Amino acid sequence: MSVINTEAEVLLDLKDVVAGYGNLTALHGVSLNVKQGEVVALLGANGAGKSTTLRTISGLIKPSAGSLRWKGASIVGNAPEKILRLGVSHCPEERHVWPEMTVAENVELGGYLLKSKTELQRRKDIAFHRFPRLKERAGQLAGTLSGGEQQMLAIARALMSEPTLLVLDEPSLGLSPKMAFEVFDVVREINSHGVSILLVEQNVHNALSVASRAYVLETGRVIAEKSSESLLNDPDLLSAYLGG
Amino acid sequence: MFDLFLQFVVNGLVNGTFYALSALGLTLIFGLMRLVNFAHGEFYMMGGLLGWVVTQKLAMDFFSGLLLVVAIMALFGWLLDRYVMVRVRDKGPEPGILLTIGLAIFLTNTALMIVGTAPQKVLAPVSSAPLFIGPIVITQVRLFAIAVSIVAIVGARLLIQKTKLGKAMRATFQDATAASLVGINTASIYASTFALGSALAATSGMLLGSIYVAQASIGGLISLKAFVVVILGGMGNFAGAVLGGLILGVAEALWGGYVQTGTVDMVGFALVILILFFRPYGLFSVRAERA
Amino acid sequence: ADTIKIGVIQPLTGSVAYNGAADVNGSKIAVKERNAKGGVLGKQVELVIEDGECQPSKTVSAAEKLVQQDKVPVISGAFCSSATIAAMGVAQKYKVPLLSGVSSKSDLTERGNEWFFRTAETDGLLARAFAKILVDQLHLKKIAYIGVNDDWGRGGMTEFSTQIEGMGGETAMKLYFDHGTTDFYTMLTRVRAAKPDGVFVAAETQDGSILVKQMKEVNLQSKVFGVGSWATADFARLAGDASQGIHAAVPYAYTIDRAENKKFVAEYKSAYGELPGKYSAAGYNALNIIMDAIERAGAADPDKIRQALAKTDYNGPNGSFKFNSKRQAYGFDAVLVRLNKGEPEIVAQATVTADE
Amino acid sequence: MLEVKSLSKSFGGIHAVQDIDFSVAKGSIVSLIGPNGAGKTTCFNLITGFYRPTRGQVLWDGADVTATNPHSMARLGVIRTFQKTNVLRNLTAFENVAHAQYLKGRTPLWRTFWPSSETAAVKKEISESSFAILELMGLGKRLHVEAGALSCGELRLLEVGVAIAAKPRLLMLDEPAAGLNTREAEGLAELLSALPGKWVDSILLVEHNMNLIMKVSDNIVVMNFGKKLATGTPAEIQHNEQVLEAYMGKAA
Amino acid sequence: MKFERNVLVGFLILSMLLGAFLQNDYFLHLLVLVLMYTMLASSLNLIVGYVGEFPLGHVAFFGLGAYTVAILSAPSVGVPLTLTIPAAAVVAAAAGWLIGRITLRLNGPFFVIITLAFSEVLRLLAGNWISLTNGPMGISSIPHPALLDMVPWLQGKRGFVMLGVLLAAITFYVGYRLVYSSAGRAAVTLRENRYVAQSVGIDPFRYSMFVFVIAAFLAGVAGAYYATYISFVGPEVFGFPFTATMIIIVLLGGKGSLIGPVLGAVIVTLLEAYLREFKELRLSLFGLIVMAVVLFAPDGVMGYVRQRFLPFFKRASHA
Ligand SMILES: Nc1ncnc2c1ncn2[C@@H]1O[C@H](COP(=O)(O)OP(=O)(O)OP(=O)(O)O)[C@@H](O)[C@H]1O
Ligand SMILES: Nc1ncnc2c1ncn2[C@@H]1O[C@H](COP(=O)(O)OP(=O)(O)OP(=O)(O)O)[C@@H](O)[C@H]1O
Ligand SMILES: [Mg+2]
Ligand SMILES: [Mg+2]
Repeated sequence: MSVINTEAEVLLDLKDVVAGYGNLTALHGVSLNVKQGEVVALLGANGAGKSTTLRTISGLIKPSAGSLRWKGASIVGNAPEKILRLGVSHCPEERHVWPEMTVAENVELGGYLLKSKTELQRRKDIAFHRFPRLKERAGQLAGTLSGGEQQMLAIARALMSEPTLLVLDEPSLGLSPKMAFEVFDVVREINSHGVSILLVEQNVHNALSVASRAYVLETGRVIAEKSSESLLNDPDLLSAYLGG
Repeated sequence: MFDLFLQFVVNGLVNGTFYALSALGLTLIFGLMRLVNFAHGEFYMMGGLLGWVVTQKLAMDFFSGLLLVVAIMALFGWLLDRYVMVRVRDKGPEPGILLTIGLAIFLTNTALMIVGTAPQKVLAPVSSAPLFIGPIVITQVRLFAIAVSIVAIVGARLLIQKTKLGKAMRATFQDATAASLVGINTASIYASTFALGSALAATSGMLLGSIYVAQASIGGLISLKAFVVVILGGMGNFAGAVLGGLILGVAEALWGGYVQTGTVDMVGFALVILILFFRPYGLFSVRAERA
Repeated sequence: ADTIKIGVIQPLTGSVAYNGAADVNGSKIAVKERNAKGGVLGKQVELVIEDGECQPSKTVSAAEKLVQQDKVPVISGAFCSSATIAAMGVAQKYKVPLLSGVSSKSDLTERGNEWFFRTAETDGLLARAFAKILVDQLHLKKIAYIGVNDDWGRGGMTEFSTQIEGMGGETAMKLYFDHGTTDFYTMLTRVRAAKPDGVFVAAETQDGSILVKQMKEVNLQSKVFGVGSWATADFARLAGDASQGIHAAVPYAYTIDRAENKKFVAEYKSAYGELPGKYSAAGYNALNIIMDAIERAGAADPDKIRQALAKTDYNGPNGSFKFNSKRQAYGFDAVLVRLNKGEPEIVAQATVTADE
Repeated sequence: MLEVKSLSKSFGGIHAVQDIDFSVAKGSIVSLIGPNGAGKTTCFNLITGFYRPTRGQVLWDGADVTATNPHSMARLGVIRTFQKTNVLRNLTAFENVAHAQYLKGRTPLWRTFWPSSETAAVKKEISESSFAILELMGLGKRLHVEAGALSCGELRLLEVGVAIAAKPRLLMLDEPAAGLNTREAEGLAELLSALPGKWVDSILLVEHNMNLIMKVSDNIVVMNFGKKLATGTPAEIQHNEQVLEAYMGKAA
Repeated sequence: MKFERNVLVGFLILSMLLGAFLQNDYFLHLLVLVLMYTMLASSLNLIVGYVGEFPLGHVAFFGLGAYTVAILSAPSVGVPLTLTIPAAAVVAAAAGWLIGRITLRLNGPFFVIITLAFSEVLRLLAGNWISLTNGPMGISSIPHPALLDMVPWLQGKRGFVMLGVLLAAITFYVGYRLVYSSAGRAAVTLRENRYVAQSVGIDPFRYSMFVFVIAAFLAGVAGAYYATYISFVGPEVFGFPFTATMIIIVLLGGKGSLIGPVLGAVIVTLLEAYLREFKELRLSLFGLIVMAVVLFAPDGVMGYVRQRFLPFFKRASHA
């Protein structure tokens, strides 16, 4: 677990972000930040707005108010592509693999913005090394993979862009306990190389085992921001919102 | 007797190639993009009429004329997608169907108003004098058109299967959210596919306009046949579309040759029914859906 | 009212719009001429043109609108026989005369509808006038027939083949194609294999021009003759060299040598920049006949117009028109033309007669 | 109640399920666990007739029901949920549950056009049990929200509600707790334990949440690479070295 | 549900009153068209809106209905109107069953095109089977229905309006009962999600088939009405223009609601009549208007209304 480093540069900074779907407002002013090299967890009950927050960050949803800054510069209204180029990679909820493409094609497209073929190959090798199961199934159509296999594929794909900030939405969803641990190992490993991570995870203990800080979200508002230790020592908060 | 058969088959193959060519744009827009584009025939029609304008009115030669027409139609398709089609994206298939029906009606009748109802001729690039190959008769211009068709079809297939752009297209149409998350500019992918589809439709309209005629009200007929070809091939599969076109062409030729000419159009539709009966997803198609 | 309204229903959209538009163009010339000379009954004539799309239901809508909304006392139209039949019902119900210069299906005038008049030649009449000339002059024994698969194409083929067979001609085959067909190779391959002396074709400009072009492409040597709008500049332009030497039996050609025609052709050309075809003439004649009838009727009253129509004796670009008791026109000329360097040269001329 | 015998399925060269045997007794909760891609979902698809087995048998109350089509299985009382969320997206949560009670409200086709073909009593019953089920699933407040607008976790619960509404005898749940947080998963565990005998006869469960599995299962079948690795009570499985090695990893 | 029923009944009453009191035959003609399109579009809407598939060949059943009437009521056969209309409906329904057996196994674009293929085959058959259909020449000897001649008040267009109201009422009744029956709910479940439907015990084929046959039946009625009114039937009754109009009506009005097709029929008929003023521009404008409606109300007019005035539609009682 990394120590909170107050001096580190703030990478991502959300202030009073309001966002939603059509007429429905899901976020009523969310403020949070992620600093260089940090792992931050975003916790909260079902429907609290965690995924919506992540979608707003990666540009899938445009906020209707509030500010969204990347290294100090506003990124409100930027297209997902532009945000990815800045170094934010989002592994979405529900996997979103391309069903009628092979596993290999799915992985390759994760490195869509790469120009160099050798670099693409290198990253592909790393991905297949991390997830040997995917290597076995390289030629299989992604739509026919099992649920967990698809989840691995989605994570592998998000890692292909080697981002500065990795945004993970429930990465362990549908993974076996063993596989989930392996994924968290991967998270730790890339974090050790200086990649910051913003993580949504239902299993609080897993989440807090990698995160240094956590925000707790309730119905579209941040109701707490704490270091992992103090949160683990706050059984009231844990049981009230997260079921520790 | 055998010579006759051979000639029928060759006629069918030539015609089939033309079917495949005129369905190419639709293979992109309908087959891959999954937009039921009723205005496909109208794009074809625009290609033919523009071809007439550039070769006859502006007296350009066929090839520079073709380049100009392709550029115009690509721009047209691009703008159409960026400002119109984009508004019904993600709203299910029906708004797209209605929109393209409206568009087809608009284009046909506007063309009718502007250039009139008369059939027009696109200046052919090569001669249409008969050419005898053994017992078979064919014309130079047809051979030329076949060559162009093959280039266009193979080119389109390579583009979709092998290039990064092609992969980005497939990714976008299968899951646009995921595509935008890996950095694909989905809006521009949609627009370029639409532009490419329109340009291909127009190319076939101009090329075939030089062999047949170009006319404002030709669209509906072209659309019908093109839908048949795309479906026979199995949606978005270029090899399939080519085979679909060839099968259609040869079946029509043989039916017309040995059975009855008045009902050749029925052959295509009967074939659709028959093939889909045995292969519900067309001749070539992959299914990746699971419960 | 200070104008006299006349309704026109033609297909202005869809696949036969080309021909419908030609009819309307001809109609407009007739009205323009007349209005320049002071109009009818001292009033200017106003055309109310509706699109019937060659569809029965749309044609009925158009006819209903013309009669009920525009209160026209007489209608010219429609084009396709099926649409005309539908409009005939409306005409009869409201007792408004309907005059068609185009619909050729023989039995239209056999239905006892006293509000319906026809100035078009029927296929039977045309066949009777020319079959003999064709057989004798072109020395045709064995003939292959190709026709568009609609009432007009089928009618023309049946009438001509019966007449020609009656004169000892032999029918090699009868082939139909659908309107809008672009590829005739299969058909022509069959025809070529049968080695006929002549090929009869019933087709309109678009299909016909592609067909004769492809005849040349497949090196078909037989003589070609037929019915359809072939004596037109458009046809020659579209078919190019392939039109050379083709014969066509038509009710009208712009080369007809009559004073009335020269005037018509000149006016048409100056108005539209092109030469009139058979449908332009049909529209022109229909409107002139209607306007004459109104003048003679002395009032824009449907029933009076009907009575006046029956007594028509009109001299048009292609001869004079009278109606028989079934309100079928006769007395006008039809011509057999041969296309030479794109010009329809008149080979023979015959007067269309009608049996009572 | 349910018994499968040497059930097998291969896709091309992939042997997704090989010679699986197990049974579910009335009143019990049986869990199917195993690493990702072990073949659990495929087993579900085989039992409910979405796939046809390459080999093997499915017995229901002793009768052979191998490769019976899905809706007929549902009529026999075998109702399943899906791993990839499947709901009626454009309908509200309430309508979802109400529509799922199709079998209860069903009238013969020929009576469709008969006035009063549906009695008010049946309608009321459906409506009442819909409320009850949504309340049970903790979705009481989200009654009239379109399913498409629910969050992921809520959808999982709704799906379970939909399955319960269809009056199963055997309820087959494919990862119902995926996307639920620890507390919600605990709630679900309690709910599931309470179901047999009341809303359903038995449950066949696929899940990766070990707490839940251990809490509710009477019996556990462990799969690995399509084969059966072990079977036993939660306590036995918890101490099975092979299972720990293949499935739990470091968690042990 | 109640709201829908009231609107439909209101529409019928209004049509009847208009039929009784309107003097202008052109307006009566438009009313007849509205009624015919209402029936046709309502039947298509059952498939599009409640099975969720998109048949491009629904016109097949309309055409079969029209031809049945044409053939049966020819003077040489002389079957009266009271029998020809039911016969048309039954023929269409039987064809629906046959065609459904083949087409309903497919879905999505494949279903769209295979249904189109069927209607085109029928169109070409009608154009070539001379001995039965008189080929492209069509059948023009459909007599004015004797039934409408019996009561003097019903003579002329008024009789057709009343006949139309009656047939539309039947259409509405059948549609309404279907939609709010367990079969209708099963179809909706199927439309929304095939997997869920199957796993709660719904036989997909059975219900899509049921709705398909009913829709064919109603389209046959519309075709019969058309044939009796226009008194001419040719292969064009299987043609694409009808299909296009039908689709425009359903989608413009708003699919998946019983009111949508009625609204669409009224709008499209009036629009077509009104646009006659614009001569050459007519269809270009029509195309533009269709496009504009899609852009501003992608779910059709009813979809728009539903969105704007949601409170009217208490959806809770849907079960
Ligand atoms: N596509 C959508 N359309 C409309 N509303 C939505 C949509 N997706 C989510 N919502 C609503 O937005 C709110 C926040 O949802 P969100 O998905 O962000 O929750 P979450 O915290 O990620 O929950 P979960 O843990 O269940 O995934 C919820 O009330 C949900 O109903
Ligand atoms: N249609 C198919 N074609 C090819 N392979 C398939 C197909 N369906 C499933 N498989 C393969 O079969 C194996 C078993 O899949 P299944 O979905 O049953 O796994 P699972 O046990 O449910 O895994 P998870 O826990 O990840 O959901 C997987 O490796 C999968 O890739
Ligand atoms: Mg979420
Ligand atoms: Mg699974």
